[in-house]
Amino acid sequence: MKALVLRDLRLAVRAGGGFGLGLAFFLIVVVLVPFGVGPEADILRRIAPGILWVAALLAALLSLDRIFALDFEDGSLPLLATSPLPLEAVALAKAAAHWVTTGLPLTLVAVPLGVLLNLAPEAYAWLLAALALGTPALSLIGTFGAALTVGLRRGGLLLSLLVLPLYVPTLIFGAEAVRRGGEGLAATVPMLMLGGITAGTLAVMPFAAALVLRINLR
Amino acid sequence: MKALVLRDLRLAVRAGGGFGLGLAFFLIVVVLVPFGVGPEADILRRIAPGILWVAALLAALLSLDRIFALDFEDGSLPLLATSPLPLEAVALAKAAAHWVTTGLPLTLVAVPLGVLLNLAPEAYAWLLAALALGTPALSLIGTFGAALTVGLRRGGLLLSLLVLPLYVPTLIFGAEAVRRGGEGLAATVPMLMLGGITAGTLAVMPFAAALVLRINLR
Amino acid sequence: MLTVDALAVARGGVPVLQGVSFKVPDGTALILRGPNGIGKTTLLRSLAGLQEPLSGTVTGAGEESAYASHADGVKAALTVEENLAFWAEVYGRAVPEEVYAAFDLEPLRARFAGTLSSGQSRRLGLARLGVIGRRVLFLDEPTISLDAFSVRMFADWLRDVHLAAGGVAVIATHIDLGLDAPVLELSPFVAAPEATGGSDEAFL
Amino acid sequence: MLTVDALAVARGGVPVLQGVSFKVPDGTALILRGPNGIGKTTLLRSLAGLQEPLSGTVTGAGEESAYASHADGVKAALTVEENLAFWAEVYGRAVPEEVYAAFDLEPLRARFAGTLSSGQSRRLGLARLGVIGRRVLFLDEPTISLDAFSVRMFADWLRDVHLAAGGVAVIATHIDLGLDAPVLELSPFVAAPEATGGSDEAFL
Amino acid sequence: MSIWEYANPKKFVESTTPILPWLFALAGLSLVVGLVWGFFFTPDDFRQGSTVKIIYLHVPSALMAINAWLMMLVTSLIWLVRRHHVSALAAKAAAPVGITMTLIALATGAIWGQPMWGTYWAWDPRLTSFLILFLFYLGYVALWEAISDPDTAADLTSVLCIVGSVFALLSRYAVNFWNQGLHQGASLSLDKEENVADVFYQPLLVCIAGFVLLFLALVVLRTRTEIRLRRIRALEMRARRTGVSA
Amino acid sequence: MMPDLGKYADAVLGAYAASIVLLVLIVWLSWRKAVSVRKRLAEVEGRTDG
Ligand code: HEM
Ligand SMILES: Nc1ncnc2c1ncn2[C@@H]1O[C@H](COP(=O)(O)OP(=O)(O)OP(=O)(O)O)[C@@H](O)[C@H]1O
Ligand SMILES: Nc1ncnc2c1ncn2[C@@H]1O[C@H](COP(=O)(O)OP(=O)(O)OP(=O)(O)O)[C@@H](O)[C@H]1O
Ligand SMILES: [Mg+2]
Ligand SMILES: [Mg+2]
Repeated sequence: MKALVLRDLRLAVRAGGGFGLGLAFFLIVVVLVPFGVGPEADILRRIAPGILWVAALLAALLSLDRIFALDFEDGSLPLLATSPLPLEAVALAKAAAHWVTTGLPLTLVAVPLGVLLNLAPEAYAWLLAALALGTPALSLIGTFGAALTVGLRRGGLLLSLLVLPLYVPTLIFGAEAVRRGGEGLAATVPMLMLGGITAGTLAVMPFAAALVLRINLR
Repeated sequence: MKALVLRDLRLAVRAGGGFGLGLAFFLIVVVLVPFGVGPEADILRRIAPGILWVAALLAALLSLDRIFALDFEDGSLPLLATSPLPLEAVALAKAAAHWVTTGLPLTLVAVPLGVLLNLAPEAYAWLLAALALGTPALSLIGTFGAALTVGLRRGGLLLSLLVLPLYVPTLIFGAEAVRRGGEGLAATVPMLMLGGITAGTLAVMPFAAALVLRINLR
Repeated sequence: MLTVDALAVARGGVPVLQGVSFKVPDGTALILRGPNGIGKTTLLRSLAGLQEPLSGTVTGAGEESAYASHADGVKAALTVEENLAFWAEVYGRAVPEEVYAAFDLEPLRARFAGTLSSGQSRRLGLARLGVIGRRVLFLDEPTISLDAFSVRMFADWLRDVHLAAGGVAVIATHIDLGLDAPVLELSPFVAAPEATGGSDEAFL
Repeated sequence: MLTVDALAVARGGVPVLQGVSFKVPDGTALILRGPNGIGKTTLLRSLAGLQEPLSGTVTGAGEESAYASHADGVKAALTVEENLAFWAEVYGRAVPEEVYAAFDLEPLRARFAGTLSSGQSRRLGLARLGVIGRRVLFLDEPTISLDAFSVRMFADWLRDVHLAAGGVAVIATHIDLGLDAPVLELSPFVAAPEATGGSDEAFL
Repeated sequence: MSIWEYANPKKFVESTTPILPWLFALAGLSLVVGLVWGFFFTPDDFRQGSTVKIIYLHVPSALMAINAWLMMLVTSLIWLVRRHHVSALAAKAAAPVGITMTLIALATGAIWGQPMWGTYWAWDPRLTSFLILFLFYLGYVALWEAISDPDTAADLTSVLCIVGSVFALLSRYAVNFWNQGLHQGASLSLDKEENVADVFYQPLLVCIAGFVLLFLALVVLRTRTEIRLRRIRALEMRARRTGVSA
Repeated sequence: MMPDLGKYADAVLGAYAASIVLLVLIVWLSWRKAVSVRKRLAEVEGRTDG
């Protein structure tokens, strides 16, 4: 499994900065919103937690289709499926590599982007905590979605369609935690819920993804 | 050229609803934003033009990487390049097919989504007009970006990074037109600029895309 | 020994082959022959466990088998060495130095796989088989794009290394590998039009 | 007549072949031979105008030529008929009914190309050549995945239809097509290590 | 001798070898002199207090961020038209330096904004267009990184640079239209009346000179590195070829 | 020696610190890469030409 995680990370780095690109997309979405919405600082502050979370979601989403697609196209996936590594481990490794290349850097870079959107000063700590806790769930759910759509042409768009509704709870609790934190209210409930979602997806999603992969490879 | 447009449209429809998916993504992004931002009607109304335009941009973006990638993978692209059709026409046909499957349905569906976001009643006409005028530019610029990144693994994310900054002027003028329209101000200047951008990209981008395609096929 | 008994396989919901039975003793290979579209790929995928057969049994494959398809899972952004090292690690082994010579990859070791010619890239795909150390190989047109010299090299490896060590191989191919192995012609096993099984059956 | 004079070609910035000269009179074919990685694909791409040669000239190709690579541009989501109709329209022609018989596609006409076996899909890729009506064909390993019968069928089409009508074909292949055509062995044309040209030259 | 001869990689490396240490020394000297002068020996501004000292970093870096892009535009054009490798490699070498300059301008500007405007960031047109410039730099570098064939990469990034420049200009106009800002107007115009006071002006000029020299030195150094990388690649290719054909 | 920066000391010092860190970073990165590439080239040249 370690071999697979390392290979995926290496491929991500080789193929033109896997780290950089998810980040860059996050940055761009956050920058584009003010262009659309207008430059007023108070409105921006008001919508900042939501926009940051939606942007993180979209950035995670955009790299999902590559989780299995590349291995499917060049024929690695059947080879992996007939290898001694169980498919559940393959799915978990893929999710881990996706999180390291997307979720983790997103979390780290969210703070400076918060400045661009005039995020309330009290909210920063919560933003960091909520993203760190929530992004693994995004990667895990996304891996399941990628497994569902592997082998379909135009998988990218279909994938978004399938995965985004699954992201709604994470989004709601994540943004709520940051908003409450920013307003000085207690944010423990949404944080607990976020943690619960991540733990639950960690326990279930690799199995679901492996199941679905087996069907798709048939 | 007509043959190519028709083939691409047919492929889009066959491969699991090309029309439906761009739309669905648009819908989902617009729905996600209230989940992130919170349900207050006045804030939503205030940010509605911007969010609608940003969502349209992202929906257009998401299907860009498929413009040339599929033809590249299965070897059609060199065959097209050595066919009697000039590559400029190929690029234009691709942009047209992309617009018909993405820009056009986005424009049509924007009105009901405006309702979801409490868009000001006066703004609807402007929203329609601005999207109709601006989305062709999105497809044309996107075709250039897709031509730049054809053949690159992980092209999708890199493509977004390259294309989104190019979308900034379209976004600004588009959202500004809708916002001014909604506030009852004159929106002719941004509309004129939008028209100018579309005309300019129509004149230049197919050539730039063909140039870049030739380099990539070398 | 690989034993296949009365196997029936389907593709796209339609039965393709039926009543396929054969035995491949340790240390020997079997060549599958048959015109395009008869079902060689379908049969090999069933043997490798990638799809369920309609009926019949396969014994002696399972955990010890490996499958190589038309596409060979070569990563363009990794070097030749890294590609092989990855598969070795997945199978919990080390890359034996001999494979580079056996598949004529010595001068290409440090090259990115994306810059190989089609035949070179296929040789890399085949070298994977020398790395993973599986006893039972299912090979689907392994020599596509290879020149005559490389075909002979591959046949030599198969005979002198893989089969000599007691391995088994089932190979679908249209050309003559120069391998002294029995040939199974698949034409007699084409599924009868009224053959049952397949997911469409319930609707017939 | 296709005339190639002192052609030198490079791949990835490195000269691969040099001094390639040959003539292919109307109505004849030329077979390119050479071990994997010698530069057959590179040469054909240069002839077809997909990449610039380093030096030398090609006359008689240009607008009248067509190129067929390893990958054959078959769209899985279109039927066999639709695939051919598309290419016919791009080249401003109609699909001649004979191609279906010539490439044994008659029973597959209404099938989605994605459900074809690898050999059937390759036949469809080759049938494109019968549809577009180009006089000069550059073919890169056209018979990959084809069974012996289909190879003969393709050779017959080439001889009796394409060449008989005064066409020209340059074919890179590792197998014997059974075509009565001169063979050009590329080994003598491998670029010398000190060959100049190629974008790397400025750095040496 | 024509200037184009310096576009030969070997010639370029040879002729810059003696110059490079001097460039770095001069750059270091003027930076130290300018910054020390500015930081220790200029008075506070009556309105901005000591924050005026930030100008010695902010303005030179902002200038260089824009000029670096302009330089890349010119070298890209030269590559496309005349195909001189040094030109393409110089553009590649300049981009990370340009990014650094952009980051410095953004960082110092943001830090300056807090005391002056009461916020780290405002969607002022000048700031905003700088952010867009930053995005263009990112895309440009990412494209270079993503393509393995060096000539293809040079071609594609050159086209991107040109198209990007057009859109950057357009964005500048759009952003102006979108929001009138808070930011300072031009202070270095030729019209002496409009300029900042001489006490600030003279060290500023030294700092600008220092940034220009440092930029040049870094670009030359990095271009030499890129040339060597290409040479390594070329030599390895040739070695491989002789190995194979022998 | 240190000039009195008044209430803006944090801002001014922060700006100088951030800029100097970034400048040193780019110089150091460029320098390190230049050295390592020069070494590699020397190696390769020794191997191929000699
Ligand atoms: C993140 C915030 C900021 C950014 C991105 C930024 C960017 C720029 C840019 C692009 C220039 C243009 C250089 C030129 O064209 O000559 C500039 C110049 C200048 N900036 Fe800023 N700036 C920022 C904040 C500030 C603040 C807060 C102040 C002070 C109140 C300030 C004062 C100046 C001055 C005095 C100039 C020189 C004007 C000139 O010479 O044209 N900037 N800045
Ligand atoms: N991007 C690249 N960089 C360096 N070398 C390359 C690159 N692409 C191809 N090559 C090399 O160029 C040579 C010619 O390749 P080409 O694909 O033309 O060979 P070929 O004769 O078609 O071989 P095959 O029979 O295997 O298809 C090969 O040795 C290959 O390794
Ligand atoms: N999805 C599908 N739906 C219906 N029929 C299919 C589908 N996929 C494959 N087939 C048919 O199943 C048959 C067996 O295909 P298979 O790929 O196993 O043949 P093959 O013997 O490997 O041929 P080749 O030598 O061309 O590779 C073919 O006739 C093919 O047309
Ligand atoms: Mg097959
Ligand atoms: Mg080839």
